[in-house]
Amino acid sequence: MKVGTPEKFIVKGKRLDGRAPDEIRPIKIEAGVLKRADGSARVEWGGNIAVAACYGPREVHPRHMAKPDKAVLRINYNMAPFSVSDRKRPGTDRRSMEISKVTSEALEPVVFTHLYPNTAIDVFVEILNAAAGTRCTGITAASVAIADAGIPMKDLVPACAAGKVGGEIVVDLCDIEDNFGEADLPMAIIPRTGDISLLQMDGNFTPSEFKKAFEMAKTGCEQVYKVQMDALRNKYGKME
Amino acid sequence: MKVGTPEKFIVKGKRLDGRAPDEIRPIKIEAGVLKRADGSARVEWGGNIAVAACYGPREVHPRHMAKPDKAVLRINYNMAPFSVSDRKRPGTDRRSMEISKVTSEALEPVVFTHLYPNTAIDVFVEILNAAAGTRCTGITAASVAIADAGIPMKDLVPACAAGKVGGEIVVDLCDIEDNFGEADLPMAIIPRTGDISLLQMDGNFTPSEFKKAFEMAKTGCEQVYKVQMDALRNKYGKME
Amino acid sequence: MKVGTPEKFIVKGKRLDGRAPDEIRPIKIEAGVLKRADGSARVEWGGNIAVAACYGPREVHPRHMAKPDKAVLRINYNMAPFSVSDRKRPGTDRRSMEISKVTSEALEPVVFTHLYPNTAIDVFVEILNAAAGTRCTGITAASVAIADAGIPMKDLVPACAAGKVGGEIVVDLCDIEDNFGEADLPMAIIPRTGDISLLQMDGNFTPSEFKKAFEMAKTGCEQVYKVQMDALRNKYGKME
Amino acid sequence: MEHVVAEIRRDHIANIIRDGKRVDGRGFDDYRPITIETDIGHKADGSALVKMGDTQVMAGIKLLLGQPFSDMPNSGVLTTNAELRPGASPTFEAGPPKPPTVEIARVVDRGIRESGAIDVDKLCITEGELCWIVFVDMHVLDYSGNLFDAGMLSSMAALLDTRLPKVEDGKIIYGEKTNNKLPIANKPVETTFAKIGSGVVLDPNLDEERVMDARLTVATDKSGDMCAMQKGGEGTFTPDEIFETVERGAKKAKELQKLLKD
Amino acid sequence: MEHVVAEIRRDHIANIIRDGKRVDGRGFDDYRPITIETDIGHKADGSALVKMGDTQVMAGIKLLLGQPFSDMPNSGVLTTNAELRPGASPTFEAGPPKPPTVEIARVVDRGIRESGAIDVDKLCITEGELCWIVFVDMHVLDYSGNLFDAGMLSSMAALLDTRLPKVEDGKIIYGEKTNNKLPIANKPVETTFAKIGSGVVLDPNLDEERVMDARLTVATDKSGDMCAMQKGGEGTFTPDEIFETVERGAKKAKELQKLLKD
Amino acid sequence: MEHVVAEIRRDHIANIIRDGKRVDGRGFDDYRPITIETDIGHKADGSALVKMGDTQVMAGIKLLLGQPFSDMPNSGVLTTNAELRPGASPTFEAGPPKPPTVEIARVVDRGIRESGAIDVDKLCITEGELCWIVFVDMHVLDYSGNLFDAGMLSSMAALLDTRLPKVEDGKIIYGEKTNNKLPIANKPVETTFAKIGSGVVLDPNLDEERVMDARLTVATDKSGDMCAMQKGGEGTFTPDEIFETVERGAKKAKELQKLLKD
Repeated sequence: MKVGTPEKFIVKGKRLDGRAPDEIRPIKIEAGVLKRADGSARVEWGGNIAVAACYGPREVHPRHMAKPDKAVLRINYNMAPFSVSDRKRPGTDRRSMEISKVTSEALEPVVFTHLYPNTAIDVFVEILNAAAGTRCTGITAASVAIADAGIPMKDLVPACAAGKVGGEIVVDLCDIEDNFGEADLPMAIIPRTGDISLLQMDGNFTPSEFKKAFEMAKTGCEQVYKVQMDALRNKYGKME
Repeated sequence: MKVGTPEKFIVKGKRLDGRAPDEIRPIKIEAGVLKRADGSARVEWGGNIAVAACYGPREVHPRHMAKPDKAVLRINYNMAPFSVSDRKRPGTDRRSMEISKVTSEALEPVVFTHLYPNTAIDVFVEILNAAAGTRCTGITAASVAIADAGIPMKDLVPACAAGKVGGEIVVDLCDIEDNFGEADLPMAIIPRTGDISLLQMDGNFTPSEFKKAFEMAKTGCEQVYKVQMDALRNKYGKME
Repeated sequence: MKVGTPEKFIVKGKRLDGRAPDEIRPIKIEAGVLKRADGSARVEWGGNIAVAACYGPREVHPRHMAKPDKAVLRINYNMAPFSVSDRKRPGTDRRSMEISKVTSEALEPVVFTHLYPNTAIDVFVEILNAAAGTRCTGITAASVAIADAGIPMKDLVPACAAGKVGGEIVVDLCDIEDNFGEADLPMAIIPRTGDISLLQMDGNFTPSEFKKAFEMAKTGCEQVYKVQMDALRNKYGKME
Repeated sequence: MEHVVAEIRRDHIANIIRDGKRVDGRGFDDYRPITIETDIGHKADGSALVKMGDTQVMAGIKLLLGQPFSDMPNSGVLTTNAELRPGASPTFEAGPPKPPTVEIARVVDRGIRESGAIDVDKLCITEGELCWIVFVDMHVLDYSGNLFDAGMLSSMAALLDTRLPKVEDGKIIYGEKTNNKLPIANKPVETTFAKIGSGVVLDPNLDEERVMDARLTVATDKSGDMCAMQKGGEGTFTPDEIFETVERGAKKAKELQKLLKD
Repeated sequence: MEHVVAEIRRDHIANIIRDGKRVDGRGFDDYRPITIETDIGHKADGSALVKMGDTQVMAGIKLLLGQPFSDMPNSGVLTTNAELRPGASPTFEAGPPKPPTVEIARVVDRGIRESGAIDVDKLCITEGELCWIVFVDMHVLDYSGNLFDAGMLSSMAALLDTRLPKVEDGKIIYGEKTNNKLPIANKPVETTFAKIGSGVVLDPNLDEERVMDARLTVATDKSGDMCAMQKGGEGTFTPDEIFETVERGAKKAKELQKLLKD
Repeated sequence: MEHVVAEIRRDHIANIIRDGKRVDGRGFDDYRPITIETDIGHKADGSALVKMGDTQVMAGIKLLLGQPFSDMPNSGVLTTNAELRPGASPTFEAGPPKPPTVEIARVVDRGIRESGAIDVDKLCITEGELCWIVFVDMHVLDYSGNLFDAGMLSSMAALLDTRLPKVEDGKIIYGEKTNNKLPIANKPVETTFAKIGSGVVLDPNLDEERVMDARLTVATDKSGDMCAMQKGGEGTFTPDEIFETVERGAKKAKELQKLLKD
């Protein structure tokens, strides 16, 4: 057992940070936070801070990565060196590569890439502070940044995790739950269709636990979706 | 003196693994062992296991490496991380670069590269287990893989080493002979002409020892050549 | 305080190596020391040894670095592994990158780059021995190598540092002064106009100390300029 | 032109699947023929070559001695790597692993780690000071689809094949193996499904993998619990598709586990 | 064509400056609006986000334990890095820092180091054995000119915001910060001027930076002494321009220092 | 067109050689003029600049303290590197060494190592704990052919020039050299021959190297034994050519060894 594992994760129905099992952490989203990017967003979510910058559609470098029938959607997820407990050495590591890949695949289904053949849509996600759930925070931010860039989308993509801690299924794990819990299930959904565009899992779930966690993550995504929409309304609402 | 050096390398005319001084280790060659490659071969030789995959003639990337008057023959020699005692970190090291270079130069004389200007013939040699003599095993495998890919060749290129252990000249050194012996002479020949296309040496040879080792390595090559031919006959013989 | 700091830097008007405060170290310059390069120079200056090789104007690789209205002037400053106390690992480090950049910027104003659009002028500076002042030695060498390559220049660019040691302003710091002194001000000038094309500083200067050091470095540059001109006269003078 | 051909090929494969069939004649829940060969070469501490149809993945295990992580002073260390060797496909290149390769290594790693396949506490030799470091290296030799399942299977087979090296004075004596096995406590396997149009099929071959909309990998342990999952590809799954696939995966996992001998 | 447009733009900006004005209406010695926000995120030991006009630089401080350098056995260690994140500009690329980025990090490093901003002797815990290693990481989020001054300001604000982590048995206890500050002994700031044609202006914005002939950065400490300087760009300065700029920089430095709270 | 010109040039050089002559008038077994200058700069522990015709290679020796390898606890460590500096030829590029450079370093390394040029047992200071690590760095400044022989000669001359640094408390005191030499026990040299058409000539110059069919390098020690060999190039040698070349190399080796002063 890992050093530092708490004896109990839930006491009197409350989690270590005081939340109910089905309660997500406070989340705040702002669109259009950067000048140079075509679109951008900043998400603060229970200690996580992510800034996403979107450029495109634009020329593809290197050229051979271009696709003749659609834009390539490229996500670059990066943790700032000071965003984690042990300083992270700058540069791409295996974890960032995987998260960049699954984030691209989570967003691809909603972006009308076919409108922009031979171009690139690049999204750069910077994690400025990490507190469990950075990939969901990053997807949530990237999604708003693409919308803010004016690129046509079928829907926004919110993301949220559920997991198992001390035998209980809870939503949106915090740092200590993530470190010492038994399972984690980050998900991204397309709210208008209910389809799943990101799903990863590690830990231990029985089939029925999985179903419960799945539903909880889905509900979490729906709550995040509202905050995403509000962020866009805050910026663009006055124009309507 | 290195820790672990045996007191004697040859006792009553037998080497540490029971062989006579002029006896090569058992060797087994199979052509066409991979589906995706244009040609391939697997060589098991006294504990060494090499798999070679040949692709080509094909487009050259990067373009500026193409030659207007012939194909470029490129060999990439690689040791699997688990093929050696100390795990080998993945990636090219200086030893692999040198072996890839001399392997290309050993095979170049027999391949009709002038038939395929502006193309590349790529051979990838994977060492899955190393037991002294991987470069000879790799050249032997690469040669069969190129033939298996249907690329016209003047001849096959067998390779074999000779060396000096405990003052005696022996052929095809095994692990312990390679580690603690006094000299090593890997060679590759073109059997139909008797020409030498690979020759490296390190250790200590008097001129007469060198001549003796040279002849022994040459005879070893000729034995390997027979097994190479048999491998191709096994695969293609039925068509004749 | 650093281990090894001398108690006094100047005793009876003499510095630790016997020089007066405004005296530069012995300097020797030879032009045309390499066969392959279009132009070259070797500078030995108080223990520093630099060899500069200039190629160009020539094709630019990679192509996209070319400029349609002028040549790109690229300097590559490199320290040999054996040129410093602790062996320097081969390869570019952050210090070399910065020095290469400021050296380019120091030389750019004097080279008629506009005569050679879409080409590159490459200068490679090798530091074979380092004894404080390698960037000034390198700029001084690069300047002569460009001239030796026959590339039209408005002027040569000499470089020289001044600094503060034990509270006194001195010119052309030696190793121990550089390691333990209080300030360093490397400069490069364009003698015919008196303009400053390189200026860096680190340490502590009051405004008046800075002015004094500035003038001393400038005078040092003028002395170096004479030796540069002599080197070119030695090689090309006979043709006049 | 290339993408037009790709679309035609996609439609063809999807149409066949819509009719309840597959390009190579298999059922939706059939694996291609699988063989597992262990003890390949003597330098690895354990090894296995898995053939799944035309796909070939070799896994090799190397055991090194090192220091436990400071937050787990009583545990050994597991490191999982994959390399798509450039000889395995006309499109692979030499060089450091790219995202798809990294993804395979990381998903296999999670399956092994989260199922407790290796009882890492038994790999500690001296608390906080000395432990075994287990290197699992997957070496893809021939790429014809579904590297996740072949990779996991070869890794587990190689771990089961592993014998600890001899140790003296805190150092490994190379060339002398003991008869001691690794403390294997679970047998996770991965089952990967491809969604192509209206159907979701197990063990996609190369043609199917090229045209699939989305991929779902489910790692199941010996008790039938899930220990890792990974959705891939640019398409989506409905929640029902996910629940059904997870169930189908758990069933096939039992078959795969039978192939893994202790 | 591109360079023709560039020349026209350059002439336009230079003409305005010749008339004693600037494209954005500022005076020659005016900074764009500056805000400093500290304590961004709890994982950094100190942090600050500086906005200078549209430029945004975040600096984060991480404190690690390590060994002093052998020639300074009684001192802690300072390491300064900068990264121009690819999201900060349409022209930046992911990858290791390029020369302009390295230059920013090195000039900020010299300003901090040479002014004695951190009393490194107080960072030594056990002579020759254990000391604090201070990592200053500048993270450029939005690039609209003058990264030198914004970078230095964010670094100093983050250093002033820093609280030492808790240490037990020579190891950092993550998540528990003390109230102990870093031993900050000086407050260097950088003032950067761009020479464009006949004029030398403070705090170049992006348009000015693109067309400037040369750049001069002056780092000034709290007593008004210079602690670092760096000329940049392909043009030159006359000696008089340098003396005047140094003087102007020293005056503006006082203003910037007021923005840095203890 | 380029390769047509190359072929014409090749034919021209081969024709001259067929007539028993060489493009620069040398005999088949003649070296270009060789000079060896030692003690270049004071930071290296030993150094030498070799000019062989227009080829210039500088070798520098640095001695560091480190730990012996575990299988050779009583021996020092030798590391040999080469760099073809981009200023040495219009075609070299900055960056990590490419295969031809690596080959030079490795063949020189084998020559030094296998001849026992350095008595590495005398480089051990404390068994299994502390020993000298000898770094031989070849720095190619001007490339005009035959780097093997020039590289080996500069390396040996630099090793012979080396004085051990002063050591106190297991640390090197930089700047203070002793008068103690390295324990040099042998003087290997390399002789390199180029096969061009029907002839095999010593010390190919740049033009010859460009058109040669194959290359044979023979490293010979002071007793006339071979200690390393390396065939290069895309052509072949007959066995007789090899035997003859080895014999010619051994003869020339004696001449080169005379140039190396103790």
